[in-house]
Amino acid sequence: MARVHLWSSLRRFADGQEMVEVEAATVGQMFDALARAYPGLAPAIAAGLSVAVDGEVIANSRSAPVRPDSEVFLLQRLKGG
Amino acid sequence: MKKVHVTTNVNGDQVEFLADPRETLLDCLRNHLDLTGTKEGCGTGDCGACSVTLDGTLVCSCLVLGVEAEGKKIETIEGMASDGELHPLQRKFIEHAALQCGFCTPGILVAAKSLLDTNPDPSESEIRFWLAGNLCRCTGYDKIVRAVQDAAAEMRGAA
Amino acid sequence: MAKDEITKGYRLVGTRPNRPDGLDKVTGRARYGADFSLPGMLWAAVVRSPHAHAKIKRIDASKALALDGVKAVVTRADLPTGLEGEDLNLQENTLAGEKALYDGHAVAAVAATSQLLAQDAARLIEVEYEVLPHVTDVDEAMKPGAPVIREGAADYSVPEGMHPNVVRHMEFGHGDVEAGFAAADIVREGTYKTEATHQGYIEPHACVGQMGEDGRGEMWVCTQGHWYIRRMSAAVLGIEAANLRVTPSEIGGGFGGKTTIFMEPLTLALSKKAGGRPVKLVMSRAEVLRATGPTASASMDVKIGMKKDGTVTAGQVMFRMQGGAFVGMSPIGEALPCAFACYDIPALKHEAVEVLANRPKAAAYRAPGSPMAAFAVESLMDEMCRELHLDPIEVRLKNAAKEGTKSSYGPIYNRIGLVETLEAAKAHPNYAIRLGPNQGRGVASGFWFNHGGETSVSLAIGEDGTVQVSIGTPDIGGSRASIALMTAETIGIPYENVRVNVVETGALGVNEPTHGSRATFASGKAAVEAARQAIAEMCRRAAAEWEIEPEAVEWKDGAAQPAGPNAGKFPPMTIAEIGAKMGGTGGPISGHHETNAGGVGASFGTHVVDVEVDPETGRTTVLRYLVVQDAGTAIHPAYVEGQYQGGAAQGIGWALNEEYVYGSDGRLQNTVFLDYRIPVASDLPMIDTVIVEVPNPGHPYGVRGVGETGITPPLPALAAAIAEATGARLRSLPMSPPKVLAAIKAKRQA
Amino acid sequence: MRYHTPTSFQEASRLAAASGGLLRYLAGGTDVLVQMRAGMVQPDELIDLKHIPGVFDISRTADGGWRIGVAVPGRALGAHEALCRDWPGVVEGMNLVGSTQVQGRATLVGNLCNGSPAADSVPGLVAAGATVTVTGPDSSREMPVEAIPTAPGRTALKKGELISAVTLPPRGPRGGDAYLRFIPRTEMDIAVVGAAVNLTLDGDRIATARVALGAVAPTVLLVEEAAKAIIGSTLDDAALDRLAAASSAAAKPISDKRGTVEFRVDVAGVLARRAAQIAYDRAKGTGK
Repeated sequence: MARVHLWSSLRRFADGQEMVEVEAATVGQMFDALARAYPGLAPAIAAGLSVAVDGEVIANSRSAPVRPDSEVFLLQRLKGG
Repeated sequence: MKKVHVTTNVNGDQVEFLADPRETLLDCLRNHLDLTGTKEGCGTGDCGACSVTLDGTLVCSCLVLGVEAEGKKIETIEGMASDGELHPLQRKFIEHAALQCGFCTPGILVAAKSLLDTNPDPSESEIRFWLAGNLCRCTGYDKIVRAVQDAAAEMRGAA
Repeated sequence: MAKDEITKGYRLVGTRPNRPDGLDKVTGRARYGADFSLPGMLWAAVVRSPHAHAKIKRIDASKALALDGVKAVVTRADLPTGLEGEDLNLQENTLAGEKALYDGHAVAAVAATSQLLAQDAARLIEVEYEVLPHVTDVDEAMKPGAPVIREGAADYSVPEGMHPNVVRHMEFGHGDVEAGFAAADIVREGTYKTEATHQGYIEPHACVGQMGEDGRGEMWVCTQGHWYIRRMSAAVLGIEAANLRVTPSEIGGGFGGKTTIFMEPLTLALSKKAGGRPVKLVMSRAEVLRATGPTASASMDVKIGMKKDGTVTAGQVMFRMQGGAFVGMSPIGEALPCAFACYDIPALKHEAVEVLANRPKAAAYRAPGSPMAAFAVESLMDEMCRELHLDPIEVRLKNAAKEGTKSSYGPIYNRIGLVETLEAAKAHPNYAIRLGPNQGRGVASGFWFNHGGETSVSLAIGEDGTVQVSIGTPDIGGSRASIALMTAETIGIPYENVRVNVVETGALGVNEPTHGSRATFASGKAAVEAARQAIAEMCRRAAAEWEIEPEAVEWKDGAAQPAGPNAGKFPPMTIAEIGAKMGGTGGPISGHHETNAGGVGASFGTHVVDVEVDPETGRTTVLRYLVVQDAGTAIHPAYVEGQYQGGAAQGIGWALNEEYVYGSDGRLQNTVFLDYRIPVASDLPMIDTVIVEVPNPGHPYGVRGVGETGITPPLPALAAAIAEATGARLRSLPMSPPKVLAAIKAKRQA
Repeated sequence: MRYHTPTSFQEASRLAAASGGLLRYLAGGTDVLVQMRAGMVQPDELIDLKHIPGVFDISRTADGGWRIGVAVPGRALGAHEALCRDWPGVVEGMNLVGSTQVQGRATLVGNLCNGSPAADSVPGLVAAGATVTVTGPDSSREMPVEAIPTAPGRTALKKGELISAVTLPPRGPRGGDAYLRFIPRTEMDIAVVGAAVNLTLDGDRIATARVALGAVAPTVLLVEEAAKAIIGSTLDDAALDRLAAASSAAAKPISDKRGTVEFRVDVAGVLARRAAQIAYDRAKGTGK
């Protein structure tokens, strides 16, 4: 199960947990699993999130792979100049 | 608004156009003569993108009315290369990567040529102050100054 | 796929050929946004609110429409309803609805047969306003009595009990911050403010739009990303994206400010109303400053704990940012992760709020959020270094993030080059120059994520063996040259035999804009993949000709060759030979690559600046400036240096003089370059650069983006240098002469 | 807008007197065109003065002063060696206006009639004791430069009146002038404070002096107290301190986007002191 780290202000939508585990093979599946397990997170996911999977920042790709032992950090959707 | 017939000389060619007296020389060059190499960055004389020479004097064409061009001699960026041969400044700007977006480049080239016409061996400081009215947001001016210095050196060598 | 062993063994990568668009740009032939014209074209002008916050009670265009030659007027009533989220924001910003939300907010637009006539007509459009109380300062906007700009605008993230103008909230961190502060020898806090600045591109926004009664349209526009223009314009107007074809012009600078729409859909709406005649709209400089997308202004609290040897034990920030009157526009989500990104710190806490204010809808500006965050954090770091008499580079080296460090925002870094930039800065001769009276030196580091993103590239072999590459990322700073270099390197042909074109939306799949320092990284990576695909096809054609297996053919030096003695003995078949025959060997040869590009390599830089401050007037002169930054690999070093120098110059402007000045009436006071003071040539010295190359393992040539990091360190570096020169620390930007002189006087009196 | 090209000042004056609408004169155009562009001014009549004979001339007056035409651009002033020798402060004030490009167009009279308290050429003219010839429909009169601006954007000129020339008095021996301004950048800004000093020497002592300050009041100030502070001195430190104090005391500025009251008051003293030193050195023949 991939470990997904939530930033503090998201934790109240996930029973206060800093880290939740989800079954997912892609970033998209991970978002879907998160929204199913914690419906309170759905608006945040819908608003657009970036993630870092095992150190690599992925701005907006749902297809990027997630491995069973991946460490994922949620980030606000990144914009560049 | 009655338009005024203007006859003038641009880059050696006799041209005519009808100008609303409120139109600037910049408007007339771009919209009536299709000489769009001269750019508008501000319309207030603060950025130099519209630099041309008027009877040999460097001016902002946004601060000259089209009707004032009657009987004058105007040089724009389009006239800088002659017979398919780039002016040394134009060549050096490419070689030194002295442009990024290139929008300020025509104005800077016209201004720099005007500098070298009057001062063939300007110091770095003289180049910077002469070009202070030509804003560039991309380069930090470093490569522009070097390109002008290099072009000046080449032109002195050739002279 | 370790690329650390990459050496400078390339044939073309790392050379400095002339850029392909150079000739057009030095002769005035290059066509920018305002340079397009079409037969039958009309000109447009926009009516803008003179009030910071006002209810729009009535718009009467009858006098304008009565003028001969005035063809159409549009107001919000002409746009579709029912939009949501960012689409609604975009529409609201294109034309105000019930309320004007900032000085300069568009209220109506008019098209006429000449530019002057359109401007005359705009002056005849009567708008009746009911002026409402306004607020423009971020801290004021959070105070209990502040006027509410949008009821109920806060999103899911905002905890109960905050002011209604607080619309987003974010918080994250790791470790035990209190324990970290307890373990420190000194704990210091400071509050820092930065004013909004503008990207300041010299080319004003310009667009020609044409749309028929059938809802099919075309646009010619200066933009960093024409697919964004297409999607956003289609959303605002309620039309289908595929019915809109957008062609990008050459672009006269963007720096983030041309990644979105401001007025572009108005050309289409006017065109449709004017019977399908094309409509041209060019912003004035005052419109650009009042009504495009400046950056956020920020108010920031920082707290850092440090041991006497310079080890940072804990850090904490609280950022307040306003990005205008629209939700989601401030870069809090970027600023927070950037704040401590340079350091390996055991305990960190980050918190931020976004606050609405009666200001224009902020857009991205070069490393959005990072310069402000760096100003706050790097300034306090510098203050603490000075207090402890520690060398600022040594302290940064002691705490520097490196490969394997858990970053401040969570993930573990792969190979990064911060340490290398610090070492190079320390070793540079500038760092050893002795300073005179009233002079000071400042050091700061900076970070940017970099970005990959949606990318589509197509490549085709010509009949003579030359190669055309179609990309979708507009070239702002020479990226066509670097992409041509990588393509030519990959195929093994001369640089001059590759032509890279930025093509319109009808010619490729969706591309994100040239933003996030991604053009050379992502379009370059995709071009290399497309080239490899074409190479594979060319090898197949050669194999068929030679009647051997395709696997027995390899590509070398621009030609198909038998792969080893067992493959048979054939002379190399060059790309020119393959191209000449391709019609008969299977048809055109091309390659293409579509991706959401991964493998992004983070960017770090370190700057060193020396200044002299006139103690009687507070004016700062930049004596010398050094930029050291990790490029990964510098494909075209001259344009890498150009990015470093340009970023530094913008940062110097932000630090010293640039700011949005609002009057008590909520109107922008400095709407021309005379008073919006970007650096001029005589303000700056030569800007020294050192390109550090720590190749990015995620790119075939090791590229990291280089566009953005350079704007970040100048803000704190200049504050540090001024502090050393004067003894006075400024915590508020810009450090304009009146502020510096006041700080010097206060220091003398203290 | 109607565009006129009169060939005499009398004709220009008659056109102006007869005009029923908003009128502007065009010489260099570097203010008028900007105001038109910004929509601040939409003139009904624009009178271009550059077709009047003599407007581009710089000539010696009979008494050894200078007469400068209304269309002489800054660059021509800067290129005039004899004028620069006599009145370097006046010329350097004009040459600080705008960019190289603006110098190709902008004029002394335009800078004066724009009525800005921050006009860079005006303090130098005031300190020099320059006068202007005002031509009306019926007659001409001579007025001191300091009498022309009456408030920001306003002048003492009546309907139908226009300035037809600027006159600088004879420099005379052992005199010097200087102008300094403060701007946040090195170029392209409007003065936050300006200070001009014109003085003559008797031996090493200052015999006469005029000190003018810009951008610290609604109009350019001629500060007699500041002049008194240095007259009779050899511009020693005490005199410079008195000058700075008098200049700061005379400054009655506002706070705006370009500077604060406190800053302008302080810097008025600083610049007056620095300008006086330059003028003094020039008068002694040791300056540049």
